[in-house]
Amino acid sequence: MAAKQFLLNPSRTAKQGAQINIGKDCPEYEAMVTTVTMNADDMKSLGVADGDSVRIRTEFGEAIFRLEVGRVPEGLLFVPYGPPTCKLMGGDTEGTGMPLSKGWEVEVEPVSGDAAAG
Amino acid sequence: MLRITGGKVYDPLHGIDGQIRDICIHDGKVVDSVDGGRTIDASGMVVFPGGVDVHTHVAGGSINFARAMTPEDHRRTVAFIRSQTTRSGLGGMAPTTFATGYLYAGMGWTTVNEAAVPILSAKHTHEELRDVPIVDKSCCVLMANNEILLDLLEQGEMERARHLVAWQIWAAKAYGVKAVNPGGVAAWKWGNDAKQMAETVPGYTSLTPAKIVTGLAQIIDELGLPHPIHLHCNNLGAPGNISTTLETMKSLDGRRAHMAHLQYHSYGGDDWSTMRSEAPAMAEYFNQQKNLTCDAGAVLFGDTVTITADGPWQHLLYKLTGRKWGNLDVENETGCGIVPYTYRPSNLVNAVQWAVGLELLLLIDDPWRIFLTTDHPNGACFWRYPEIIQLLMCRDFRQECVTQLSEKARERVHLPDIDREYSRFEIAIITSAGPAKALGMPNKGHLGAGADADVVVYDEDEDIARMFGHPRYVIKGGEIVIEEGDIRATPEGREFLVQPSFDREIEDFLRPLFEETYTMSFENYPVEMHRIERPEISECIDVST
Amino acid sequence: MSLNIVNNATCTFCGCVCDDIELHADEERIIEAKKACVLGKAWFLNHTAERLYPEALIDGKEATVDEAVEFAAELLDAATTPLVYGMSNITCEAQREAVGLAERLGGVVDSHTSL
Amino acid sequence: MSQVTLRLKQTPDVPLEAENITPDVLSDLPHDEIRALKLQLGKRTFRIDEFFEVEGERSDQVELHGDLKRVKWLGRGMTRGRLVVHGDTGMHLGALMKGGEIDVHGSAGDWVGAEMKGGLIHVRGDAGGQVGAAYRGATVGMKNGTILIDGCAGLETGMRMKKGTIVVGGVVKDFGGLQMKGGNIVMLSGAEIRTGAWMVRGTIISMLPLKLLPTFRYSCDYNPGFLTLFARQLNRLGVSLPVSAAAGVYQLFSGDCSVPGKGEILVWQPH
Amino acid sequence: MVLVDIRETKSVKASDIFLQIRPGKDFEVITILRALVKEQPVDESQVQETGLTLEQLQDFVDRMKKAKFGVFFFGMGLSMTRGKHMNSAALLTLAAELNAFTKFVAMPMRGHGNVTGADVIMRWQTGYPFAIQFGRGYPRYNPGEFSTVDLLVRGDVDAALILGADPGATMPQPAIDHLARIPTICLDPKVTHTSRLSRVHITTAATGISAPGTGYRMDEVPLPLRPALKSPYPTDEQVVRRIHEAVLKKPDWLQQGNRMALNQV
Repeated sequence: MAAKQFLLNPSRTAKQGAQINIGKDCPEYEAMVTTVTMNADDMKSLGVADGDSVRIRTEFGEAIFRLEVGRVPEGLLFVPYGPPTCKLMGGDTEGTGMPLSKGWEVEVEPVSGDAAAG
Repeated sequence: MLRITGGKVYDPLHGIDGQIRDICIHDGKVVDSVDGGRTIDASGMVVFPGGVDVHTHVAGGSINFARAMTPEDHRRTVAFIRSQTTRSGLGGMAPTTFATGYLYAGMGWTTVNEAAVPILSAKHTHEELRDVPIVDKSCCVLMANNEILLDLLEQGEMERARHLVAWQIWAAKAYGVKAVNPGGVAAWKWGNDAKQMAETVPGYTSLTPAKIVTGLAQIIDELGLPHPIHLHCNNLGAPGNISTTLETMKSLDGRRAHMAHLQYHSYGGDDWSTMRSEAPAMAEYFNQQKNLTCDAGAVLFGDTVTITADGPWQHLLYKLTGRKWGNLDVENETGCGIVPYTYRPSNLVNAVQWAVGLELLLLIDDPWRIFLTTDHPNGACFWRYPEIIQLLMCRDFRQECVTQLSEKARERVHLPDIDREYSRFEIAIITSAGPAKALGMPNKGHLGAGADADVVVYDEDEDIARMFGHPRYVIKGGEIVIEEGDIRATPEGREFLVQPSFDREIEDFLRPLFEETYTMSFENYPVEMHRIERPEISECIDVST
Repeated sequence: MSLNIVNNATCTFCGCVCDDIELHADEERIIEAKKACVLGKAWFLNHTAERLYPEALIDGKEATVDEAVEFAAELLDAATTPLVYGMSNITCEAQREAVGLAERLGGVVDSHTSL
Repeated sequence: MSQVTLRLKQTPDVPLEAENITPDVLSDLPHDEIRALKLQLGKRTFRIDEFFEVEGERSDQVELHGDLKRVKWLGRGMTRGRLVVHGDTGMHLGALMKGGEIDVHGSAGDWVGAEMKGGLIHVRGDAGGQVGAAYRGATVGMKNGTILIDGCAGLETGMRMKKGTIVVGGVVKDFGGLQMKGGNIVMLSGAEIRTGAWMVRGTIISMLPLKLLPTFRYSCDYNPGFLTLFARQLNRLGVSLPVSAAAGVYQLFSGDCSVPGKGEILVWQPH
Repeated sequence: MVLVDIRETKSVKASDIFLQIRPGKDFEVITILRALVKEQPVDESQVQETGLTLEQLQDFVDRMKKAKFGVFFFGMGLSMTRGKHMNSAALLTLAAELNAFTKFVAMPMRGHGNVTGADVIMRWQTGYPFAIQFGRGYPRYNPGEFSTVDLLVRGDVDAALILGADPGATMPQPAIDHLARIPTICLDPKVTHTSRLSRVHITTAATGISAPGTGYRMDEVPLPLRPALKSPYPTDEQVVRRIHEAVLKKPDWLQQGNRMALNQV
């Protein structure tokens, strides 16, 4: 299946904020930071469904995420910050001191169950 | 133990005018005699009591905002390199805390009064003051725009207002009370100002700036604070504002007051193009008002950053200069504005300001009632005081500087016609003995037995600015802190507080009002005692006579 | 067992720094954080006085604080440009110490302002 | 011809601050004093010869060889002479420079020619961000002089510049000419976005169409007279700017009206 | 209340007007607002690219000018997207310019509990708010040069002390990789991702829960902390002081003598 372009916006959520106090070494946290929210129409055109796994790739790295359908604008993805988003983030701040932490251009590609487990 | 021998001593409080005297020091105090210890041979040198700054802005939210706004100045200024005994720091328009202590002590100033502290962020001010090494400190709490207090003053509830003021002074761990643009800063929260003493403050039905001033002055006298109301008049910096200032002084009706940075309040003219010096008229009136003291708030040409709780004025200055502007509102209490600024001799307004500061210092005849300040950093940075001393002591130098001004500016000022030259004795008064007296600090500003052993020893030097800028020795609390231009010790300074008495029940009145309008818990509002570095609580006095 | 009640406690989880929290605590944990938001509750209820972690680790192995402090000082002093980073979730008193330390180390000090 | 040659022996672990490597400092020093000049590596100071092989003495013609990506402040504040670098350089190349010439056969880091007042800097590769810019808080960047970047330039090129010329051969990243107060920026391959943001005065010339902010207004098509003179100046530096009305015309946009400013952006439209 | 975001968040319910802008258009929107405040013309065709209409923006400007007292609250969506500090600068400038008409202020929403305290203290001790280098014995400042992500990604530091932060779980991977390469020391109430890549981890008491002291609210108001628990662990303050004391026992790297640097680099 072909990869599709999206804008990925890592962000903070209340749930994730609460969870980092409870602990980051647990399945709940792991689940939160690997769950990407996508518009239903985008899912359709990508040929994936709620709960499927996708590989998200930037020019800096890639990581596997689980999809969740949500009321977000077309073409935009949202995910709580966490170790997987670190892998996608570039380190060049271009002299500003601040890396680009939102609005990344990413490729999203569906992965089969085996790859997701790996 | 320490003995300073053979120096020409200037101790105005005891009438000592350059006579050769020995100064003996034991246990941080000046004493009549000591046995043993180090002797400093000060033969041919000049001995002064340590300088006292009655009005400066060195710690707290506003100067710290100014630091954030001026990285370009930090880069070009002198840097203090860390050593095994000193911290690093940066000088410049808004020096860092450590540098502030080193710079003040480095020119012989050993006591400073931070002039503007909102209670809400007083913890911040005290934490910063802790990081200002060597010098002793005190601070004035801002009060003339505190909405809870203004309501009481409007309602004429003077007794309750008195308890509130006392409570607030102690809550802020302050030494005195500062009134800034009474009513005007409160109005600025709605984009307004209060310029006429007799006009109702916007948002009130009968309260006027005059009522705020007199009410506060009366309360402060009743409480017996060692330092009177520290007053920054309305209409700061505006052409023609001398009328507001005189009106303010008249409204005080004989009550004690310290008029802060009088230079900024002594202008004539109708607008910027006609602005002129009214220093002679101001001095003439002031000379008759024995209830008043003032500080110069002198201006020197060059770069600085202006910071004041006078928010509306700062917005105007931002519009005039088109430069950076920062504004801070402090809930119901006050606010402040910050604008970097360059005073230029070619600028008519700046030229007038420069002249007015010096004219006031020269025309007010009693040096015990006018003190050397630049309202640091507003008129100039405090480390430029030696330049002002030179201007005051040397008429020829002053006249030479006047030639920098434009023809037009020279017509608006009176400096060219003034011949007075300050003596060293008078300099010792305006830099030390006078401000100590006005602050009500009996152990400061003199070299008599029992005084704090804050002593400066200067080499005699024809170059007056160099002489006063580079003391040979500075002794703070009996310890040699500066020797031959080097920092030898960095003791922690003390902080002076007052604890006026108040009825605890005032908290029952205040708490519900506070909880309704403030964003923090009432219990977390007052400054805890443990935040004060080496506190020293001064006695209140009886000022009824 | 009696509960320790702290009024007007301050929550430092986020930049709002609410200071009207009422905490109910036993010896080991905070049982209740009244007036705290969902984030504040998670903050107060999940930091305990229990000894859940080793006091120090050196290269992943348990160590004493004394050993860890000495070793940390050695590593930092040996560096040419050490970095002191974070600062945003510690007290002002700790921050002041940290700036002084960075100055003595000749290193860099930086906070979450930069990320 | 006498010259001082410095060859980097080893790449430093952390950035090396080399404000002493300028023609002004080297031109009066004998060989052994050059070798003893100080370099700052983090908190430690080293001698130049601990990091460089040194040849020659007493010359304001300086040549550097090696991968100098971690070497900062080369040519800082220089007033005369010539500094040639064979390799990449680190941050602050020629910052605060007043005169002389720097020629880099390689790329340069951020802050090339920041707050410079005169002289010429030529970077044959790419440059980082803030070329000819003002340092944090300062209201004025480059005050005069010329910067040529053959490759691309990073963010905020010419930020708050007041006078002087910057020519970029490759693409200029966001905020080229940010808060510009005067001078010229020539973009031979156009730019990304937000070019000329908040500019007050000054001229930006682009050879390719630009994506402009909505606060710039199209004024007219024309071939400004001053360009003939300016093109002749650039020609001497090896840069050619089309000025022939037969070949095309410049679209003039003015702004940034959010300030409001009187800056000009000229975009070349070939016929 | 006017809410500006790139998607509908829960705050929409609380707001009176929701302006949904396209991602990465913050700078454009604010710059247009600045122009409209001054009644300057803007290119209407380009306005649409922001996701808003000129009418919406004009209406917004009118409402702001008519307000008695306005506040902008802004967060990471502004400061960490394309434009970064310039987006924040744009909003601050807009707030300043609105004061020609009414009272307006802007306030950054700070994420971390005491990041403001760090800003404030570094300012009074060094003159600068963050990204400060002491290699020459006095403070120097340059975000982009001395800021953490840059230093780590370029490999410009050779040891790290991490206080109350978990960069191992938040920073770009190349920065995390460098932290793992160099000796890293980490103080935290918990064992974190960063602890695991550190050579030294020291467990400390939690700020305000079991460690007393002071914290600054994002509007720079200092507040006392009232811990409810007694931690078995030392506080960050105590540990940092002990490290400092241990370092002080070592020979000083700085040559004594020069007290002043007349020309800073």
